[in-house]
Amino acid sequence: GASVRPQVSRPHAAGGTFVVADTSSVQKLDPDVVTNFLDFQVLGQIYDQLVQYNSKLQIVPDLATSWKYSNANKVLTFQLRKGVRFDDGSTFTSANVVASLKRAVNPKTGDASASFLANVKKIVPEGPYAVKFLLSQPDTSVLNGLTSVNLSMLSMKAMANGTVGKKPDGTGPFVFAGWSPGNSFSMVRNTHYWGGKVTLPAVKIETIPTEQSIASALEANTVQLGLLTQPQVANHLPSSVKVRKILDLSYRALMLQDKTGPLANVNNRRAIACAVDRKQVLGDAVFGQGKVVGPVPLGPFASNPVSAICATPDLSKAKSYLQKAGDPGGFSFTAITSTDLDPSSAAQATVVQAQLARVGIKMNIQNLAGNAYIQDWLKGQFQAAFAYNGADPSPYTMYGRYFGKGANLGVPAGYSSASLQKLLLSGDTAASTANQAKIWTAFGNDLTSNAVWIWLFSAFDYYATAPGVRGFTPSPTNSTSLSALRSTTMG
Amino acid sequence: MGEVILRASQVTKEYRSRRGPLVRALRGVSIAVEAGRTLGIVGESGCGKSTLARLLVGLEPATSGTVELLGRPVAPPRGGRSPFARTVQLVFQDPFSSLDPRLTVVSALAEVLKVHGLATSREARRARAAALLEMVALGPRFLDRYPHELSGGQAQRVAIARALAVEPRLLVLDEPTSALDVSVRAEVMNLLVRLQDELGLSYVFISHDLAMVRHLSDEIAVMYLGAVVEQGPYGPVLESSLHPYTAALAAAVPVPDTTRHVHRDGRPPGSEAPPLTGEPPAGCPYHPRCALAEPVCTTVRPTLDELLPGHLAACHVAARRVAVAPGAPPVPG
Amino acid sequence: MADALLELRGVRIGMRERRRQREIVRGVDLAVAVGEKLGIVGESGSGKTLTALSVLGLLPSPPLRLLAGRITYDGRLLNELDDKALAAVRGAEIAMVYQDPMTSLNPLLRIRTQITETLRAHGADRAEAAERTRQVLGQVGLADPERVERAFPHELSGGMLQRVMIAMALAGSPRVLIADEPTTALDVTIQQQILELVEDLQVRTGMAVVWVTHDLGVVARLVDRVAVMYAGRVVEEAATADLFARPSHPYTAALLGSLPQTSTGHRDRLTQIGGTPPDPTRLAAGCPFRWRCPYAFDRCTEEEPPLLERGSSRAACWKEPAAWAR
Amino acid sequence: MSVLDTTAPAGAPPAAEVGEPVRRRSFGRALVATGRGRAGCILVGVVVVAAIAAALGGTPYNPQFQNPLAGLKAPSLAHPFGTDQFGRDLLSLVLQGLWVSLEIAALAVAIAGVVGTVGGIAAGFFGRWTSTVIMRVTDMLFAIPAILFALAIVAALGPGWLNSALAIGIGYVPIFVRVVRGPVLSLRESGYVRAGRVLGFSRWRLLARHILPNVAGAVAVQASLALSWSILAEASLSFLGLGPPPPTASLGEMVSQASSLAGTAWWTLAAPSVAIVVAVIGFNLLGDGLRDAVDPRARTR
Amino acid sequence: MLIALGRRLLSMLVTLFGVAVIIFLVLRMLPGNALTASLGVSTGLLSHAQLVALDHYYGVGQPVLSQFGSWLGSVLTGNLGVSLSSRTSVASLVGSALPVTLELAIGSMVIGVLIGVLFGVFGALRPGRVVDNLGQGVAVVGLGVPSFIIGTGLVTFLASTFHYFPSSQGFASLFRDPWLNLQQIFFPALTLGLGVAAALLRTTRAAMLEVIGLNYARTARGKGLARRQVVWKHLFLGALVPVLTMSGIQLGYLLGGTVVVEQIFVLPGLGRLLVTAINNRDFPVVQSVTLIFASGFVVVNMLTDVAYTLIDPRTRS
Ligand SMILES: Nc1ncnc2c1ncn2[C@@H]1O[C@H](COP(=O)(O)OP(=O)(O)OP(=O)(O)O)[C@@H](O)[C@H]1O
Ligand SMILES: Nc1ncnc2c1ncn2[C@@H]1O[C@H](COP(=O)(O)OP(=O)(O)OP(=O)(O)O)[C@@H](O)[C@H]1O
Ligand SMILES: [Mg+2]
Ligand SMILES: [Mg+2]
Repeated sequence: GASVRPQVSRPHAAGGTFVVADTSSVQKLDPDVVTNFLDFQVLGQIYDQLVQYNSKLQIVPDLATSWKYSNANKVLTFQLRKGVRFDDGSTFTSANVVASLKRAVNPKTGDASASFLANVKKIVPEGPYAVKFLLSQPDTSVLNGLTSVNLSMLSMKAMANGTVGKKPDGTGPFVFAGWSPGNSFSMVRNTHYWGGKVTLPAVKIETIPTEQSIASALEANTVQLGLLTQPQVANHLPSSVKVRKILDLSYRALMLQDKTGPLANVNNRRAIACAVDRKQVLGDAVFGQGKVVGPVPLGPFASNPVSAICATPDLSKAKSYLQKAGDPGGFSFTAITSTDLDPSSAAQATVVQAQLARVGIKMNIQNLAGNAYIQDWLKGQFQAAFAYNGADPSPYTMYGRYFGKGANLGVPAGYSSASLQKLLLSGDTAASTANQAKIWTAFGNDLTSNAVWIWLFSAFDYYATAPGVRGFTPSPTNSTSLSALRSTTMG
Repeated sequence: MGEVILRASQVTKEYRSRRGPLVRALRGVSIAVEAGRTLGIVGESGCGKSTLARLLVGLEPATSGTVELLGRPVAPPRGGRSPFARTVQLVFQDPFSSLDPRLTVVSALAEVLKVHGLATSREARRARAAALLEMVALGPRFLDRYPHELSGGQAQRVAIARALAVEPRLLVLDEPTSALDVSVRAEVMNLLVRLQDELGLSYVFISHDLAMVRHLSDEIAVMYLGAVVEQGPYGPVLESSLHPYTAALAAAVPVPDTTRHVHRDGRPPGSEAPPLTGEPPAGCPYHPRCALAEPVCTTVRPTLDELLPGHLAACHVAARRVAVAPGAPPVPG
Repeated sequence: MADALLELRGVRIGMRERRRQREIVRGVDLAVAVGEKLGIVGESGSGKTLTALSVLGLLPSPPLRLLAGRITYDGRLLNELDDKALAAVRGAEIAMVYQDPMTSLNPLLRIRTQITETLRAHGADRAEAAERTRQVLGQVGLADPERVERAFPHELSGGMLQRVMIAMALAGSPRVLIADEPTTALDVTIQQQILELVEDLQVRTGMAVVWVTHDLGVVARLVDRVAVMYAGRVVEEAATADLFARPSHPYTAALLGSLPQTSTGHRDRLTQIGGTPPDPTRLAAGCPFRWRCPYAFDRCTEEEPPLLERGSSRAACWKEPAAWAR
Repeated sequence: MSVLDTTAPAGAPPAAEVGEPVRRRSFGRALVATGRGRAGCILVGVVVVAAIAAALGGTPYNPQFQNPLAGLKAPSLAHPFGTDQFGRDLLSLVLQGLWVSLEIAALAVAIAGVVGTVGGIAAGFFGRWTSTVIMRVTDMLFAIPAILFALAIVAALGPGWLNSALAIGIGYVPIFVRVVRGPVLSLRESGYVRAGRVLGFSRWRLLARHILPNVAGAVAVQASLALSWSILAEASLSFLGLGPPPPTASLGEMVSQASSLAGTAWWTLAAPSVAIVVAVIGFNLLGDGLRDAVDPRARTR
Repeated sequence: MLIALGRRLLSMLVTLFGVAVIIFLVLRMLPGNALTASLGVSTGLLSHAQLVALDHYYGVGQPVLSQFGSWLGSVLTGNLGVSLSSRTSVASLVGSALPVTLELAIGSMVIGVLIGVLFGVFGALRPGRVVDNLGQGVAVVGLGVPSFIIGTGLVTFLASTFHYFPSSQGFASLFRDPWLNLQQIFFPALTLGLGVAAALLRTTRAAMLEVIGLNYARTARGKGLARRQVVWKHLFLGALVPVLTMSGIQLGYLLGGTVVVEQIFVLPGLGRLLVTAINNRDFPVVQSVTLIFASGFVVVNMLTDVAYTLIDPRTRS
């Protein structure tokens, strides 16, 4: 019914602003402290890091043009890009690298990714366009860490004036233009971007709280790009709206605490692992729009097994594990969910509950408000938790914090063992990629055969573009997912 | 003279509200009721009759002065139940509002009996309730009715029966017939006469219907602006009034008899009484409306004096005329 | 009767329920001539107010309505006038004083507003209306008309409001005044003053008066002719003096006897009528008074008596007064 | 011999006896006398019976039974309301959700009703001080939009039907206080309470036997209306993600879960929505009917 | 009159203080703190030193009483504090959200009052007739259908059928683009206004029916006044007090309702600010927004009180 369309002034007609809609809003401007996905995505367009992932999740140059390990992998040297200017006009040099990362590890900053630099002893400038990282032990995953927006390169002026959290000032394709907390965030193109001409003159991130409404906005053509997660919404858009999907850089798992109760018994955990039909969970929770995954869902090492004991559901095996555990009739436990944090967690729990019931395991569900969930989760005060955890191409980056030695998140992780710790360390320090792959496969086997957690699936994210939008392809990681914006055009 | 059941001496009552002026509802009222007799109280609307009634039964405390029941001072109950309930009872003007709409006749009566321990078993209470109804000329078939199923006269009789349940010595009747239809007033009046004869009750009968007051009372007190202005046996008070206000009141009553109707011209129009707020007018409170007012009336407040044997009045003019010509009607009319 | 100014013929008031009709007023005939004062008496609920209200089409509808009958005023059939024409009669030709002055005045508007709007509605200009308002307020004997004018109803006493109501009714110089128990709640002294006022005005202007009351004393004092209503009908109609001297209906007689009079002795038994009037909407055949009538006989249970000539008066009773006179 | 009988002619038929009770209309009949009352009774009756039946297991299917092959099936004879994404029968789920919603609403109203009635009576019957304090607190509670209260409480205590009920209940306390206090104030000065005082009844007797029963009607009316608001409030809370968790979800939770399916499977949204609307309107109409029925004016008419 | 007004103001302030205390206490009951709210599970990644530094930064762990004191003190001086999650001043957040909610509330009120009063009045004049039944229908929908269902339905319907969703292109202020602004406000205001209309309609109708039965209404007709005058000057004026009271109460619900409706219609108002702030444990924002809602409600109720005295002279003395 185009004929009945009321006359509404369309933003792209006037001013040429490209509107991106998301259910959440940009919450903070300081790239070091952001944790929100959208914050990563948006600030990733303003700030650059030393290195970044490409669409195959390989590490490629960003502000560093090349890097090299030396001294038995204990020194890492970066060559820096020349002629890069911050939005405030200052030039990017090695001093920025040193100061930015110093700021990141300062406790007062509260940088959520500071732990990625745990093995970095010192950063030494080597002239204006090179820096040397001195490591306390061989660490290959430091490169993965450096892709994080939390470890962005900041302007000296902004750091000195304390304006980092107030006015973003980076080297990326877009320049901060304005922010209305909770509502919108605007950027304009960076005319002297080092990576070439930026096509879109201005981009605005609008917060539209429900995906249904984003769909409506796409239909009304008042939004050019909608960031969606719900397949039931994304797959029901009119055909004029183009939807591209990409596997989310995170995974769903049922985390188990092994300290007390029936879940302390490994065979009970294995029974759960065999009773759960991940495919059905994926089907019912996100309408099959995703992929059943094991501990390493993506990246170069993603080949490792979904499960070492039951790749597909096997009820008789589950029953025999129960027999072995001495609980032939099953047992009961409680799982926490938070629909605040993961809307689909309720559905996951509902399916899993029904599946476990088939072997006599009774799972109670307790849905918690987001904050209460986080608190209980951090303290390990749960028997089982449906979790929505961030993934990373590097298994070490992903699991070091859970299963490493003295890991920050060891408490919520529950299970810990010396063999896991050893595998993690050797995976990180291993020199060759082939070696690494072998180690990470063993690591995955260890995790799944002990049924430490039950890994479920990774889901798709949807990037829906209005008619006339061309040249937009999403990238898989948070900081780069919108990087195609710089070469996007709209009709 | 019989035993004095109730005596109020120099009772005053003031109402203080948070906003609005002080209301002096009663200004030094003294009355006494003897056993087996009826004191009628008349006066125009707002002169304090109901206030007096509430004070007499201890619903409210007097601001000053005392009310004594059988020689014991009456005070409102604090929290618990009134110790005077068994001696004095009040019958209200509106019978329907004085009955709980949710209680049948028998439960309303039984509750009283139960509270005062007058009948211990259910059956005994029902039997006694039936007897009480019989006493007010209602059959036992009314036991299970709700108030809204009664006529006004029947409801008023139930209210009287409830008051009688505690076997009081004195009934204070606050306009018990004015809410009733003309045709049923007679029922209640006849009942009151009969009960008094049979049970030896004393009454304080409050009404602004002079005919009714006259019919039932032995003594009549006439109130004006919170004070008694004339008091005495019913005949003399109404027929040879000492106080001009009483005379005006008596004359204003239309008589249902065309042959007896007389136009009393020259009487001052019944302009309204001043409100009970603030200071009373100086001198006689009635002087602004009084056709006979003299200079002294505007300055000196007359006292209630026994001008003729047993007949009291608070009027300068009457006092003088009686002194000059005892026996002659002091007020023409 | 030929020169009746206002005439009600066969007025029936009630509600229509599904297919049945419930009548409360069951056929009332009344007439009042120029300069005449008609009294209507009767027990509470006998239909006096409804009859009075029906004249100006003010019945509480729903549920009540005029089911049948003709109401003629000055040759015009009031009950068939349209809204506009009726509005022209209301307040200007026929004015009404309502039963309860406290609630019949709008508590939110000043007295002045309420009187002037009546006059303005009937064509007076602002100045005229103000002038006339002051005048009538003075006429009804209010001591301080200026203050009353400015006052809100709650600031006035019942007696004053009653006079205001009367002033409001009189303001339009109506030819018929219908007053519905205007003095019931008032003190006798004020009642007397109002009676005198009405009498005085009536004599001066020749206005016809219909005075509804249940106080036989007021009737005796004021009106020329009386209609006694019982259970929705007129059961007796007579000149005032005749009614008091020779009541032609046992109900009238009982009413008279139930009042303590100067002739009644102190504490003597008063005549009781006993019981209460029946619900006019649920009557069996026969005379509705028969349950309370000491003289009832067979015929009374069979047939309701029509209004029969009984000497100078008319009464709805099968028996001649001679047969039961006291 | 009674005085009355002396004037009545012998043999007067008692049926027509004057003062024969105005036909006593039972409370129930008064309730269904008006169209609204009747509609309210029917709707509430259906809703409550269905909910209780569901609670006792009387649903067409086991509401929690998942059939992976029959997910998101449109309404059919076998599944009149269709199925949800897990292949569960929506009719059964809605009935179960109805029970959960009613449970929450009823508890909320019970909390509000009891606390509010006690507060209202205390404010109306006892001294000035008690009254002032209670009314002040009521004003304060009243000033904070109820839904905000609910939000805060649920956020604090976590979602769950008990907390939802508590949250909604607290929000409605002030309304009950107000509804009760007015009548108590006038009842305190009413003829029959005064009569009771003269008759020597204690304060507590007056309160318990004469005042409380007479405000019960007003409380019942309010309770019915509050039930309908509570169902709505619960639904709004759930819509904001603060309702009780699945699998035994309330209607509001079902709506909020299904709202993203509006385009795909409209019936998943329609079924619980219709149930909410029916329950809300039912209780609302019932409240109207009750209001008329407890009004003596309406009862004698 | 002035004294009475002063007294009312005073009691209003007392109420508001109490409201502030209640809000503060309720917020203290919330689990979690700004830290877990802003960093989520990543909180666990922080070192102890970082935790301590950030706790200090967010003001966690100060004594409750001093927190309350400093909050109230700064509120009174017009300083609403700093949002914990965005580190911007609460005053500026509120400053941009308040006009939106105000406009929405006023719009809903206008729609609600227009529909409610007109249908209420004319329905009561002829009960059971077409207008009345139509009004009752509106009332049933307004009362029975939750605003989120109406809202979601409206948005989905308009967008899928007409490709019309004016709110999604960013909020336009009334002064910058009045036409777009009106389009953006109209549908949410209609959604909320329907609920208000239902309540007002029923109140108006009941009050009108009550007044129509009163004696003074009969007097007005008996005077021969024109129908219009009887209806508005006498009947409606008499019914106005309960209608005003209900409007005051409805405003409370309406303010609560903005939370849901702003969410659906993408309006950057106080309601949405509040929901986000609650989720983020952003105490300064929650406190201030709730206090603003409560103040608005209390002030409006005071204004209705004052209106009573203007309408009804009996309440003046
Ligand atoms: N509780 C009260 N507070 C303030 N004033 C009161 C109170 N009770 C009575 N009054 C005032 O006291 C005066 C006397 O009232 P009361 O009811 O005793 O008069 P009354 O003679 O019984 O009148 P009526 O004949 O109308 O019943 C009136 O002016 C009344 O307004
Ligand atoms: N709005 C109404 N709806 C139904 N019945 C009514 C209505 N108004 C009056 N009635 C009934 O009509 C009957 C007659 O009423 P009406 O007011 O005419 O009596 P009345 O003779 O004026 O009595 P009173 O002396 O008490 O004023 C009464 O039984 C009353 O219950
Ligand atoms: Mg009195
Ligand atoms: Mg009448």
